[in-house]
Amino acid sequence: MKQIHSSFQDAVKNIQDGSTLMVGGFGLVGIPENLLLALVETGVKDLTIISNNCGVDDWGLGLLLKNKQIKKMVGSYVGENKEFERQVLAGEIEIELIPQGTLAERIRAGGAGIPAFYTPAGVGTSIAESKEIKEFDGKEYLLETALTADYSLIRAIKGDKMGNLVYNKTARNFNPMIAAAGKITIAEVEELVEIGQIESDQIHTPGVYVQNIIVGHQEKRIERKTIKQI
Amino acid sequence: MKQIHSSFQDAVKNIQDGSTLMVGGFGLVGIPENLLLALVETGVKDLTIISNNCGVDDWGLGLLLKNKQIKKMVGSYVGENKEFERQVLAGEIEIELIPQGTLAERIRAGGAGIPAFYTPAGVGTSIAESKEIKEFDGKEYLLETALTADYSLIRAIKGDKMGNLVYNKTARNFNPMIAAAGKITIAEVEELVEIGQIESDQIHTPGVYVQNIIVGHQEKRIERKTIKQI
Amino acid sequence: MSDKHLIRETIARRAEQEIESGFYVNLGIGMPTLVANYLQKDKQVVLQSENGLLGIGPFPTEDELDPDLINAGKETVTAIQGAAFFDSAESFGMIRGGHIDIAILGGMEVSKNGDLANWMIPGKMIKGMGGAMDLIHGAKRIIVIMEHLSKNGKHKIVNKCALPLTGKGVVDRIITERAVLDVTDNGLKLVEILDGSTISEIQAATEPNLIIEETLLNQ
Amino acid sequence: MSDKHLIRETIARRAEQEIESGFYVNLGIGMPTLVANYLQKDKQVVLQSENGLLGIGPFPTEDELDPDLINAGKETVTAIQGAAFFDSAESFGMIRGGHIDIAILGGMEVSKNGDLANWMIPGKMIKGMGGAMDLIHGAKRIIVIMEHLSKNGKHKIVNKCALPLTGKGVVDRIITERAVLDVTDNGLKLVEILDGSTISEIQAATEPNLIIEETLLNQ
Repeated sequence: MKQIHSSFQDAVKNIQDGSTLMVGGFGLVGIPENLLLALVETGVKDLTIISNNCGVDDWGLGLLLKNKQIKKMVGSYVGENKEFERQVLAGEIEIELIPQGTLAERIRAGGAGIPAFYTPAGVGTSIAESKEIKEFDGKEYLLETALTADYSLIRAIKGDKMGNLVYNKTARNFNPMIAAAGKITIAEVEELVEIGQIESDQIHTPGVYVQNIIVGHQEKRIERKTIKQI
Repeated sequence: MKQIHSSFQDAVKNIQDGSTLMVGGFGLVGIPENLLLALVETGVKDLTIISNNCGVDDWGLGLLLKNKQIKKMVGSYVGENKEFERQVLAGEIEIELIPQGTLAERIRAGGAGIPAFYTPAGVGTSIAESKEIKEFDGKEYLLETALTADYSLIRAIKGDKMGNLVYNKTARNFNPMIAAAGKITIAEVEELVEIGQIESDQIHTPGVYVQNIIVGHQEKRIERKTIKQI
Repeated sequence: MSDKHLIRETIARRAEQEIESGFYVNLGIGMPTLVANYLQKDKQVVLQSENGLLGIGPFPTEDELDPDLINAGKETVTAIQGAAFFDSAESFGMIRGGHIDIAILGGMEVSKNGDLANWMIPGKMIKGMGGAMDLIHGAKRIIVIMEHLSKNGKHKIVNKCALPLTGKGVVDRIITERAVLDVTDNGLKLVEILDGSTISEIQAATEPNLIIEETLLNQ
Repeated sequence: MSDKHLIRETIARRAEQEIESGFYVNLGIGMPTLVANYLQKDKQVVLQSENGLLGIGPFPTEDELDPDLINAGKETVTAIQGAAFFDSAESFGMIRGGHIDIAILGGMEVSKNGDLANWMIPGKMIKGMGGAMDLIHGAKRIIVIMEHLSKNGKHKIVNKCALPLTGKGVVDRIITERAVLDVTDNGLKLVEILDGSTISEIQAATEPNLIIEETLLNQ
């Protein structure tokens, strides 16, 4: 029912220069590792990337950054990446920073057909500049609009052939909303199972949001390994 | 950690005349049957009820209706209930009808701290009267505001002592959003399990939204029994 | 074609042709639900129910009956292999967000510019609009199926709806027992005749002036 | 009290007293994370992490280490029994919707009316605000913990923030190594002295005029 790819190059080959891409993950957790590696290979450029973070210098979205494939980055925190800083200071990349909750809600709105909503985050700050402000019950809120993408790249621990997905622990993060907000959603899954093997009550992303699936082994690099001091 | 009641009368005893209540369920599926029966016993009145439907004449919210405890009903479809029609025509009850998707989203907004959002449902109809209209990308949308409640009454198939809940099949419906939108949420669960017995990745409603829990056996009356013609 | 059952079957069978393999489909309450009975076996179609189910299956046997599993018409149903359950906010996000390929709904009146009235009759008890107002703005394609004329022989396809609207300019196609009509920028277009009527008979049963598909003129 | 470690411990221990049994708590990145180390064992507290976890546990042993399980500071953690995972939209719904009892955050500057600046320094690289702007409007009570003076001995508790704001009028209480101060409608109120300073010493280290809690005047 869904297109099931066997090559990552194949899965991303339709992505054109200048496309807007949403990429799942928080830090390096829950990122579609192999889809990003394949994008580096294609060399597609002038991408607008919507993702909470921008990887680290040698992994995740950081690889696209190093390869100068990103024209604009939309996220909430990009502080883990020295190359990012260099490109911003050199004027080589545009950046739009959005409060994390607003980013999550704007992406959800994009997938859910809500063109705009009000939120308190950013009232009275530089984020509010040029935004419509409205009072509800005596408190001010900002109008924020929906975000959508040409392609959404996400990662799940398990998927079935109807595109139903399940995520693992905090690797869920932005992936479900991003799955719904992309015109074409490509899911990199750690395991692909037969239809019916994921319990219907336990599906995190219903298959209607997913157009393409591919199985990929994950490295799962750890950004800040912290171990209990005993 | 949560208040676990053993008596339904006890669970609803703080609900005062004139309160706003949200009640989970779609038709008779996923309704907190025993909490509603207890509410009938208390005789609390002048209630504003926010729920997709209003039960049937002899079950669910229909029992509160028959007992004239409802001052105002906010829902999307009330066509299953003859007593409802009688009370509307007699001017004994107020009614506010809301498109079902707008109702679901207004309740979600209430729980999620979004004071208002835009939606296309109702544009160009009587629903749009007195509502703010705004264009996004050349299409018109209505501004709809959040709904919250003094008490939320919901039903789940399973709960643990931290208030984490899991729903069964289409008995999920409005329950998760209603859980989050009530100041006090009372969950009627078919089974109460120890903490840790619900897998963390499979929780539908995190316990933070639930203040009170009670175990109840469900009758689960069927509104329209339809059987395969063989 | 006076037999009610035959009329409904004609309409449902024609509506089925609107559904392509791979489609996610929402069928409204009443006659639209019948369309599922005529779905060709070789089509892979997933039916959505706005109360929170993607993958409606057939009605249950007595053994399969589950009171917690109903469709939007509150009928007991089953779920197919690979079905997903979710809450009402997710369900209408799916609908409003354009993820459903087609919605097939009943109608009381449709106007030449695609306005739909199907939720209330003034003076009669208001039952509520349910999910119809969300569906007509959300699904990628909106098909209204209904009888061509009312019980009293009055026009249901009109210049301007007299009944309160469910939505403005939302209908893409109308299917009746007599004809298939498309809402176009230039007006209503007759694209198929189903029961062997003449064009002038269909025009007489339809208030707006019809544009006629060229292939029909040559017949 | 010049020792950096001791200062942080003093602040974290005092901040812990803000947390009541039964509370859902969000601890910001950096010093606020330390507060968890001092949580009294008899308190039932659930820690929320805005990347989608309710019920943060201790750091893992090597055996427990799971790359898919991190906190908002991207550190590997564990989850307690009864923890729940959810997506980022749900997580910030939980935060914005007022379901978190208290958020303890770090600060660069706090003004007398409760404005908070803690996300950027002009001229330095912008890293992003992460979830701070949502948290300060969502949690029921906002505590800022920070050193009373900057490294250069400058005021951090000021009449008006010089740095770009994270939010206006959002802070309920400030806890430093020297004092606890509440933001009130009448101005900043000194409610506790932590290090044995005199009131006038604390006033000197604080730009706004302080209202003094009566019990402190009588000491």
